[in-house]
Amino acid sequence: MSATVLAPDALAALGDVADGATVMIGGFGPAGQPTELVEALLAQGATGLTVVSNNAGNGDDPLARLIRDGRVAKMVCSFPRQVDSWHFDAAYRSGAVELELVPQGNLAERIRAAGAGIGAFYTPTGYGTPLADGKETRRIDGVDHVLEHPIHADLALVRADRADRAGNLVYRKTARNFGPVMATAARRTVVQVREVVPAGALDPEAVVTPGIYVDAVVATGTHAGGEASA
Amino acid sequence: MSATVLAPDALAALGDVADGATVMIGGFGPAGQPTELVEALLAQGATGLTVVSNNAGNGDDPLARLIRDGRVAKMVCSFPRQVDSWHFDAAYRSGAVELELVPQGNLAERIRAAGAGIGAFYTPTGYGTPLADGKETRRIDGVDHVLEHPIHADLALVRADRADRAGNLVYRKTARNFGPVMATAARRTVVQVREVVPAGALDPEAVVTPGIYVDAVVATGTHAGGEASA
Amino acid sequence: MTHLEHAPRTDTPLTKAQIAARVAADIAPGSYVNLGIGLPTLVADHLDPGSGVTLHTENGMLGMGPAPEPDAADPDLVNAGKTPVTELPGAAYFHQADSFAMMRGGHIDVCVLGAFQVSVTGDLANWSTGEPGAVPAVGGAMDLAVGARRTVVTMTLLTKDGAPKLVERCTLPLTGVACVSRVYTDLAVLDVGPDGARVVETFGTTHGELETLLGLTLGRTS
Amino acid sequence: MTHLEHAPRTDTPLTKAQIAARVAADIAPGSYVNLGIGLPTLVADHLDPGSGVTLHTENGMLGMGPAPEPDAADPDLVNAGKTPVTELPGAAYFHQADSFAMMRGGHIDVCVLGAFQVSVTGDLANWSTGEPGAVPAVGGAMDLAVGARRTVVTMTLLTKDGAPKLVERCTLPLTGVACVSRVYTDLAVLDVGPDGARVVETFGTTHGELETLLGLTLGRTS
Repeated sequence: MSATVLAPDALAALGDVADGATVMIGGFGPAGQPTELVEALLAQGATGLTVVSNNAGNGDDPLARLIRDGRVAKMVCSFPRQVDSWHFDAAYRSGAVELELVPQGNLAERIRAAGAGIGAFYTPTGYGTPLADGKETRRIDGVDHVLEHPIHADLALVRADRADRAGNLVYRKTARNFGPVMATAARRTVVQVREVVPAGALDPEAVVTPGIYVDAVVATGTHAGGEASA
Repeated sequence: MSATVLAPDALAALGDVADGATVMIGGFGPAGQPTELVEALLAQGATGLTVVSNNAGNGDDPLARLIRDGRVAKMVCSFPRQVDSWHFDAAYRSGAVELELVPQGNLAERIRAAGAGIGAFYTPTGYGTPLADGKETRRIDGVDHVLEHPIHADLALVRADRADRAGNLVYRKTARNFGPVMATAARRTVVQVREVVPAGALDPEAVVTPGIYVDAVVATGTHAGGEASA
Repeated sequence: MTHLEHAPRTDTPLTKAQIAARVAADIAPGSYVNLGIGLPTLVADHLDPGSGVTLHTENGMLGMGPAPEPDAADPDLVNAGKTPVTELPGAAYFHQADSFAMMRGGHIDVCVLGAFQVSVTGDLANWSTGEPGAVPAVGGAMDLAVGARRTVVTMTLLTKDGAPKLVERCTLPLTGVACVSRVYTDLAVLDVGPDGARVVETFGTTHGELETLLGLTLGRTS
Repeated sequence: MTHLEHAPRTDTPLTKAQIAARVAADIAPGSYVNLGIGLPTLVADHLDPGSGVTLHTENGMLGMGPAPEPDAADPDLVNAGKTPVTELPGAAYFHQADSFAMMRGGHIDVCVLGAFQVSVTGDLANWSTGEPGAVPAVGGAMDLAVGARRTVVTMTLLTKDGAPKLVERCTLPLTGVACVSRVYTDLAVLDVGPDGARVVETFGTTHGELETLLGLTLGRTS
């Protein structure tokens, strides 16, 4: 990875995204969703995307609009159905979007494996269920396991709380969720933060995502719920 | 795991250790070595131990003395040979101690796998080398991998910098090394720290090892190099 | 360690709150506990604050506290059901891979889940009604089912239509195989496992009536 | 991106410092770099501080700085050779599994290693002399060999006894297979890989002399 670039706005941070790209989008529902970056992806125009995200949009949030606008060919996610996941539900029922449903812990571990250079791993989660249909299994120490493979991406969009100029990140409460693992698993990782601070201003003991994983950072001045930062 | 116990001294923290137990000992050379806890293990008397540790003792440090005294039947480690690993060298040459040599990253990942409930994993590290002799291999996406299994332990001895009363830990600089993964991989994890602070006194965003992994803590009042804490 | 002295004693079926209290009575002090969405969440209201039970939420936190005052809700601090929670002293945050490592690795003492069906051998079905055309969603259900040291279920014993939810063999898509050890219901507490279902306690019914209701032969706990 | 304008130009074999400088000249600004123990460590002295190169040490740190003043050594802050180092602004610490995930996952741009032998196809032998009865030790060598985007080697081209260390096929126990892409030596810089060894640059010798010395047919970089 090269040194982290501080971008002037979300669209510049995003850079080029090819049609057909695999894009990881952080967040667990609204918590930790990189709203401004997904807005930028909407504006950027790439289509035929595979989106890896725990959920599949709420209401008319940018991820939901990406699906509504037919830009997403496939969702890889653990919990697409929400009370307000109208756009995904419609696209799924019409066959406009393909779904790979992955148990949440397997999703996280498969993303981690991609970032960690692990070729595949055996997990007990999902064994004997429809989500393991057709997958290789193995009994290890008396426990049945399923072989799962890494999920790599071309691009990861992540929301953190603060970044330093070296690209180191800290998050805020449960908004941390998928950000740290997604940041490791993509060829390019773009992060929106509330604020950027000088190198050395984050405690090196408390850095959650080291800057090596971060290609571009944009300060959006917003945090949870989109409020302007104090 | 039950709630973390604050022990009055290292021997009390250690508790019972059975002959033949597998014991993980943190540290990378002297950095992060839980000196007082290994001293307690020396005093406690268990023998026939399997010790999992990156190194195999320096000079007459407590781990070296454990080996010298014939208490260790097997070492699982990545770098036993040091300029001053006299006791290990002698025990190895005489056949008194068995050695399982594991590449450092595989050692860390196998320990993590034990803590994370992963049954086994494919790693590229070691493929085609003598350390993969007899191990199952698989070509995944054009890269040759070796199948590696978790390393579980009965007991992990870890040195951290501070603990809170809930057992949450923070470490200091590169002394962090194996502590956080070893803490997850043992049936019982015992930690020595410089000081114990009230619950709530550690930043929840900066906790490295959550208290769920910690069974007992002892404040030794020492940090790196054994100096008394200020 | 069970605390039956705190258990509700009724001659009538338990309310949901009473089921939750009955589950709470079985949770040992100092335990680390994950509570599923729905009925299991109510268990938190019945845990003695002095018992040192720590709540895990799989979206990345240990030391989860109760819901905040409505005007104090923080959108960055939510539970697995995506509703606002609070942070207790001694809390810690971690990312998804670490959170599910904690779950899968057997570090959580008790996981309390809801269910559509549980089999007498402990198979669990709680993620899909199997309805064709329904939008599927699994979340952390499969990880939670197999990961904790002890997985228990809270549910009504019958569906709204009166069909048993404790069954010889699940007909709905499975969440996990042989993962549930105890089922807490309005009519009874039952242990399930390799030896089949055994009645621990009944509420407003009898062992025989339960067998008839469920169409199962039930053992007794010794 | 190479920076040949900074490369040493000599008509004599390179000193160790010159080899290190030659390696440093090939490291692109902004790179993340891991330097092995021994000769590779010297590369740090030749990196332009303004080039934004970040050093990784596999015992758990990014942003490693130079050795401290002797009386400022901190036993908790050491490199992979267990010698004291310092922390630069923007540093971060992480545990061993995360550190080797960073390495194995291909996030380090360049890893510079020492070697006993390198084969013309890039096999590396650098952890064991194969001596019977020797106490073996591998450390992170095998992880470093296969993990970085680009693994390069610094070594003298010949052993003290005059035997070639660049060989058709390694006779010592392997560290990794087909993992090295370039070898920096006192007599030449050579690329190795699927097409065999190719001379990039010579120091105080010629292409033909090198072929004789090594007993190999060497290609030329285009």
